[in-house]
Parts: sequence; C-alpha cells; structure tokens
Amino acid sequence: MATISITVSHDPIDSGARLDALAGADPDCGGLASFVGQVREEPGLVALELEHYPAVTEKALQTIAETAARKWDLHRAVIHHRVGRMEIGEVIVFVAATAPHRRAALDAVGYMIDLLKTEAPFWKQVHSNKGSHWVEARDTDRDAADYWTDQIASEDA
Amino acid sequence: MATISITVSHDPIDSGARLDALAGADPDCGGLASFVGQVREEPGLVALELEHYPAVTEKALQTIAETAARKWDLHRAVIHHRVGRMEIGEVIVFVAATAPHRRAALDAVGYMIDLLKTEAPFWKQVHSNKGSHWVEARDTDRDAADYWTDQIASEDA
Amino acid sequence: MQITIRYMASLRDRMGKREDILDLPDTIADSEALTAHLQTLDPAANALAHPAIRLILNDAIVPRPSAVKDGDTLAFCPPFTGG
Amino acid sequence: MQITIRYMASLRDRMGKREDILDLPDTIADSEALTAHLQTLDPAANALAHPAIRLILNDAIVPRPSAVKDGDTLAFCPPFTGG
Repeated sequence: MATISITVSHDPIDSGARLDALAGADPDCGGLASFVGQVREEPGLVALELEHYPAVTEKALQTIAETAARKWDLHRAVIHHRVGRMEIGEVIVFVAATAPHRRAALDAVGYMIDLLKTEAPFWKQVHSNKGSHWVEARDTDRDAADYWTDQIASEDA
Repeated sequence: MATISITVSHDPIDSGARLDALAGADPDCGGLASFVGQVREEPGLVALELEHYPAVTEKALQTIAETAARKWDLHRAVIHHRVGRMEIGEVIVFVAATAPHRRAALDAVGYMIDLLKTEAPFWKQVHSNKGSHWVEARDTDRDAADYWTDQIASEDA
Repeated sequence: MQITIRYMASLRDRMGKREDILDLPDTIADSEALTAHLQTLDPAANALAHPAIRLILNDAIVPRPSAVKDGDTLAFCPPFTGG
Repeated sequence: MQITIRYMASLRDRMGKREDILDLPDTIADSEALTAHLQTLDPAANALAHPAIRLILNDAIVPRPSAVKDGDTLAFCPPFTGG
C-alpha cells in the first residue's frame, strides 16, 4: 500500500526540505522523482493568486495520487499545493513519487502534475502592473490530462 | 544558452540543498524537475561502491546534459554523481532540469538519467554479507538509452 | 426547495457576487434547469451555461447535468487552472 | 611503440592487475590487433574481446576498432553501470 501525502496550504513550500523528507524514506525504492512548479517571471507580473475549493481540492488531489500509486506501483506519492498570493520564483506546487524503478517514478510525477492542472479545483489570478485577470485554461493542459486518461482507459480495457 | 552543472565527487549529495539551489534560480522557468537515485535495500546488501574514469566521466556527463539542454530548451541542466562507498538510502545521483514548461523539464531529466546509466564510465560493485561482486549491465538500461538515441536521430533526420 | 449557489473565480466577478441562496420551484430537477432559471433572473448567468463550466455539488465534482435537491450547494466553476 | 593498457572494474579482477605498460611491435595498428596480442600473452584476456567491452583511448570513449599509436593509453571497460 502506497503512502499518500496531500497538503493544500497558504504557507510557503520549502522544496528542499520536502525532498529531504523523501530521500531515504523508502529504502526499498531506488528512485525519487519530483517536480516543482514556480511562479514564472512575465512582463508586468507582480504576483499570482491561487484560489481553491476547500475539501474538494484535497479529495481531488488524493484521487490523483492514489491513481498514480496504483498505476505505477509507487511506494509514496506526494502533492503539496500552495494557495493564496505568491511572488515570482515562489513555489506553487511540489509533486513527488518514490518507486523501485526510475521510469515509474518519473512517469507518475508527470501524470500527477498533468492531472492536477485540470482535475483539481484551483483558479489562478494574475496581478500585474496593469491590473488583475483570471488565467484562462490552456488546451495543451487539457490535452495532457486527456492523454493519461486515454492511456489508463486503454490499459483497463 | 543553458547553464550546465556537473559534479562527480566522493562527498555525500544533499538532495534538498541541491533542489533549493535550483528553486527560484531561473525566474523565467515555471518548471523544475529532478530525479534522485538512491542505494536500494536488498537482501544481504551492505554497501555499494562506485568507481569511475576521472575526466572522461565528467566529459560524458557534460555531453549528456548539453544534448538534453539543446533538445528540450532547458535553462539549466544539473548532474551530480557520487563515487566511492555508499550505504543503503544514500544518494548516488541527483539529476535536475529547469525549463519554461513542465513536460520539457521532466523529459529532459528522464533522458539524462537513462543516458548516464549506459554512456558514462561508472561501475557499480555490491558489497554484501556474502562477499562482493560487480553489477552486470541490464538490457533494460540499454533499451532505455537506445530509445532516446533513436528518437533524437529521427528528429535530426 | 432551497439551493445555495456559488460562483467561483471569474464567475464570481461576472455575477458580481459569491453566492445566492434561492428558494426554487420543485420543478427544477437538475443543474441545467437551474442554469436556465438563473439566466431568466440575470443575463450575466448566460456564462454559467457554457459547456466548459464545471460543477461541484456539495463536496464532489459532478458531471453536467446532475440532479439537485433541497439543501444542496451547487458551485459553478470555470475550468481549473492549478499547478 | 609503448602503450599503457588499463583494465577497469571487473576486468581488473579478471586480469589480476590494473595496468600494463607494453612495448609492442609497430604492426599492431588498432585496438583489435592489440586485443589479439594480449590474448596470446594471457588467456584471461579473452574477456577483452567480448563485443560488450568498450574502449577509452586517452581521454575519450572511442568505438571498436580504433587506431592506436605510440604513447597512447587504452582502457578496456566493462559495460557502464552508473546511476
């Protein structure tokens, strides 16, 4: 049974400390993959603000992590997502997986980051020096999530 | 031009500190992917010992990181590999990439870890409670490296 | 029946409010009838009918259409943009 | 000509030594002629002829066969197993 860890919080995410907590935590796992999503510098951007739907978000992330753990035989699956206001360079999301083999850990992290972008109720607002606007969903994100959904469906078939 | 960082050293690798050094280092990058390879617990295993071919190793890792940086438009590519004796749970290798987009960062890390397993002159020896033996190369590692080589060749064609 | 309606993110800006608590005729059986009803009250609610808008019913993400009943909380959600 | 030959990892164990510095006839023009010569000196060197064995010539990984010349260092390498 995989260990799943999900947090959604206003507190800054310390990626290094999160990775340290995972490194060596599963001695039977050779591979630990992670992804850190950060606020990217863009012309005029002052901050991002992330809003979510409490309780539903955590449940959605839990489902994503459990699905990944099952599909890739993970020993550990971790999603830490920040909400509230974040400045350039700050961490929005930390995703990680441990598995006996490297490919499984890397693919699982790719899956989790792709799915959480379209299947967990977060909304991103950009505060720029010209005002504020909501970020529009991107077709490429939708396509990335669909890719996995199709793949899992065809394996289950 | 991407920033490439390669180290081969006997010193323990602190994955968290390495990740922290990268998080926020490229404000124009939204994505930071990493992979940590650790000594996996196995029946009887006491330690691993990694030997390498100085100068040639660093050059091989540099080539792998530069190829990844070019193919995936990375801003930063990092390979830190430990040599010498390592106990269970200790970090053998830390690979990371930053890129504007998450898929590029994740694929580049997958490429680098696959290639360094078969294209850099490291040799792994297992010290167990029954004695010592050299680790045999695995066909699956060879296949993983070939996959990328074929892919890059077909894109260049 | 009484339904609590939430407007999330950009829909909150569009509707100019966070929430409505409405007493509705029992003939409104699902999310789509409810959306149509809201459109009669405020043309801004046309945005709720867009097929990309997703629903959270009580504490679950649900498909469109979904049945609604007395006491439910239904949130209209623009496409998610986390990560 | 003089060639320094290194035996890496498991080949070091197999050959029972790390290195040979050999004075060789100039007729030995490449890595394969050299391997054949080593096999005449010690049957353990048969392991060097295996196609999976790779070569490092001076400071570069090179294909088999590769030309060798006076002053070169040639290392015989089992398949790499890093990471």
